[in-house]
Amino acid sequence: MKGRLAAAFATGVSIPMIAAMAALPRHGSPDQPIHTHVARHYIEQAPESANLVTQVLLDYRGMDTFGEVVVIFAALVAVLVLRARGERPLPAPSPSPIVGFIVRLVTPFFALFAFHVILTGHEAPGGGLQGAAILGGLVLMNGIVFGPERARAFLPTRALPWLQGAGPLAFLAAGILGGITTGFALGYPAHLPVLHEAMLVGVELGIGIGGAVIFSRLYLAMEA
Amino acid sequence: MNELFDLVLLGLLVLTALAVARSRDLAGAAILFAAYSLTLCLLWQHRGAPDVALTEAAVGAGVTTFLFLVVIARTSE
Amino acid sequence: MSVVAVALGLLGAFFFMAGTVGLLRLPDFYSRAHAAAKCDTVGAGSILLALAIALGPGLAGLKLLGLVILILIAGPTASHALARAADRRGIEPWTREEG
Amino acid sequence: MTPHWLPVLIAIPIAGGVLAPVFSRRTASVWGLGVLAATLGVALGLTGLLADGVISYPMGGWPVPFGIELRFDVLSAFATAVALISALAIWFSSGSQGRVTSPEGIAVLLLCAGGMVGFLLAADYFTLFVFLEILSISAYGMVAMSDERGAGIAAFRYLLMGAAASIVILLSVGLLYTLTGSLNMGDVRLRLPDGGLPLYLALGGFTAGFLLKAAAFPLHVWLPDAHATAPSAVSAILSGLVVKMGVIGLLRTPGLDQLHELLLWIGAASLLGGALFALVQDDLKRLLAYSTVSNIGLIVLGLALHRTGATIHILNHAVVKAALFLAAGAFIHRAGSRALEGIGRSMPVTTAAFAVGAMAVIGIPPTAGFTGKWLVTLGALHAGRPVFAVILLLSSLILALCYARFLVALAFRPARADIREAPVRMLVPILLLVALSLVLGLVGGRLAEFVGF
Repeated sequence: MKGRLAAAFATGVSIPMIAAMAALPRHGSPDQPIHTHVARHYIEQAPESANLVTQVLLDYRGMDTFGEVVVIFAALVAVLVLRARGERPLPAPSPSPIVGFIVRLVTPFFALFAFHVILTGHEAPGGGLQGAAILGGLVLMNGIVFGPERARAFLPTRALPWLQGAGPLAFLAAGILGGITTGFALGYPAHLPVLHEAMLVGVELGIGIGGAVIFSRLYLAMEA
Repeated sequence: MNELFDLVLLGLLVLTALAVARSRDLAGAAILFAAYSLTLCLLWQHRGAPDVALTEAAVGAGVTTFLFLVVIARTSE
Repeated sequence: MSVVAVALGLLGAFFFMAGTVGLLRLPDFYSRAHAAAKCDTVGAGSILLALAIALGPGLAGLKLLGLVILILIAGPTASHALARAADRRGIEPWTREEG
Repeated sequence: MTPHWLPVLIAIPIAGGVLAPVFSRRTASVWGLGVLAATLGVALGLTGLLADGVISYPMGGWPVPFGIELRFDVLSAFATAVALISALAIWFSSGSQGRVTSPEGIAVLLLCAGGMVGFLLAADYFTLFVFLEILSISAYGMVAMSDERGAGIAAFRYLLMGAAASIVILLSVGLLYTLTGSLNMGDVRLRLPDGGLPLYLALGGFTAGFLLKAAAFPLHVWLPDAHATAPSAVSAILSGLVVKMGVIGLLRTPGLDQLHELLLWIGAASLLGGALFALVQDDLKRLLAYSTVSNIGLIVLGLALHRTGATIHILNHAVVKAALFLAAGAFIHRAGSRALEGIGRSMPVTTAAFAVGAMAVIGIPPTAGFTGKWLVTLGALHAGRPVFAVILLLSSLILALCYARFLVALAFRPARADIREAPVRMLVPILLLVALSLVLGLVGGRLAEFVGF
């Protein structure tokens, strides 16, 4: 009964949705508003080497990206606040020597790749969040294979409350710096190319490291 | 040919989504969900959005699957 | 060059095919995992190798070679972990006498 | 120089929330209060400048349709209430050992406030959505902070419903972008097509999503559990502020006029349904939760009949319902359980404050609830729809009955000698809010002029 109801509801919702999608302008036709209005402006203004997506995300729509970084942070504090205390920790798994060896072997390469993704984000596909997920996945992988203690060893305990907020804090710093140099909060100074580059890299690094810490803490909050 | 590839991926997407919804086994559902994410990732890449594809692979198929599995292991002991 | 690439690609396709048939037809967990591992290592490996050869020397080809190495490491490790976990769970391998 | 305060207003509470886990348990509440006091100061200053017109700020200096615009208008002035009520909720819980005052608890509270401030200032549909997510995710965490039985389930149901609403809203934002090529609110309004299925789907999606977030009647099912099991200080924030964001989102929806009839009937159903459900509740906090559903109904009705009335009621109900939930929290704190009979005589000040708040919710003239109800009633008569005026009065009567029944149980049962008046840290926030509600009632006419839709 419940399943039928859900199926009927899903059908009832999806039919108008599909109908509306069919009524939308055909995907990719060049004279549609989606291609002629702000998007065209972004493409015409972009410098040659830049990754357009990251340009839009960090520059034109930097405020949104800031908000998204805060969303991830909010998810972490929401989990930390409700985690049950005093539960017995799971017994540490005894990894097979083969799996252990392979994980130890690939860990540095993984980390290198993650930082590559973070740092080249503004020129190629990639960026802070993707790198953060790879770095965080690396910590999780170590935790699952060797037990949560090993995962915790990756995180500096003292600096943790600062590092987990690295994403929003980097954005705030860039926002203030941009405000001073361009007169507008979250502006990027085009006339100071070195500072501009430094701000972009700083924000990406903040998102990457902060995000990785957040993913790892989400995992540790459940394990211990 | 290009359209056909899209259609096959879209069909696979629907199939994996249905499989996730119908799966009785939570761990199985998590794995199927990862398959769903990877299909979606291919679709993004093929539609010319490599940034989104990378995010989908790293977050959708990677970290969330890990977290799902940890939660399942933690709650079903 | 392209002959080698096509041959490798066909080889990969064959191993994928064989692996899939094995996954469907073999009797127990261990043998099915064994078949699936072939898809990963030999199948995907030789197809990637074929692509790298077809692309010729360059950054993209190098990246594909890196992927081949990664797959050769990760695939067998994953199969090993799966089989070990199944063994710990007490899943008995299939033998002819039982079946 | 002035417009620079707009990003600062959003940055203060969010930076405060991000940094809160750095503090210890003892200092976190002080940090939270300080951050919210600063927010309140900036918000009050900007509200004072509103007389000179709406303040606009282009983020990053990008001209309007290309970058993100922040705007401070009459609705954004609600940020003052957000800062004030959040601060009083922290003050109310300070010194308790609950999770609300743990560094993470303060962080969640501040992020929720920051999300609401950003939501109020966003003049861009995607930015609106992002800040809606910040405030929603913090709100789910806030419900789960309770040690009450069933709080986890209530929070999880709230999360599922809220996530469904968010997805629908995000889909609508996407549709609007496909149709207009723009995300800026003013720009979208200019470029909106005249009709067509995608447009109606987008409008319908916004409406359904925001009505779900606002807990209007058929979509209210998550609210009573969430608001009744949450810690009382959190309930004050949820009922006073967070559900209002749904209604404010509706006010930001383009082409809301096309939904006139729908809003009328959903508002009416919510008004009556909420009041009727409130009538059969034995638990004080559940009663208050259903009374929120009823008041949301009034606001939704007001969106169709009298926008000024609706906007004023958003503010007035926020102040009043926060006071009521805090008073309920004080009762429960002293009684040690949800059994409150006869507690009224032992806690006369709190009870008197509660009674004034109840009068305000019912809408008795000198109090704050009156102005909005009166304006919406007038609107119904003006529009030639007296049915809705009747429904409004009827629901007020039912609510009056609910609160009267409860106050009688509170005050006219044998007193409980073992119970003392609420502590000062609880009493002062309650009395401040009640006093504010009286002031808001007295200046109702000027408020209507200020809002002036």
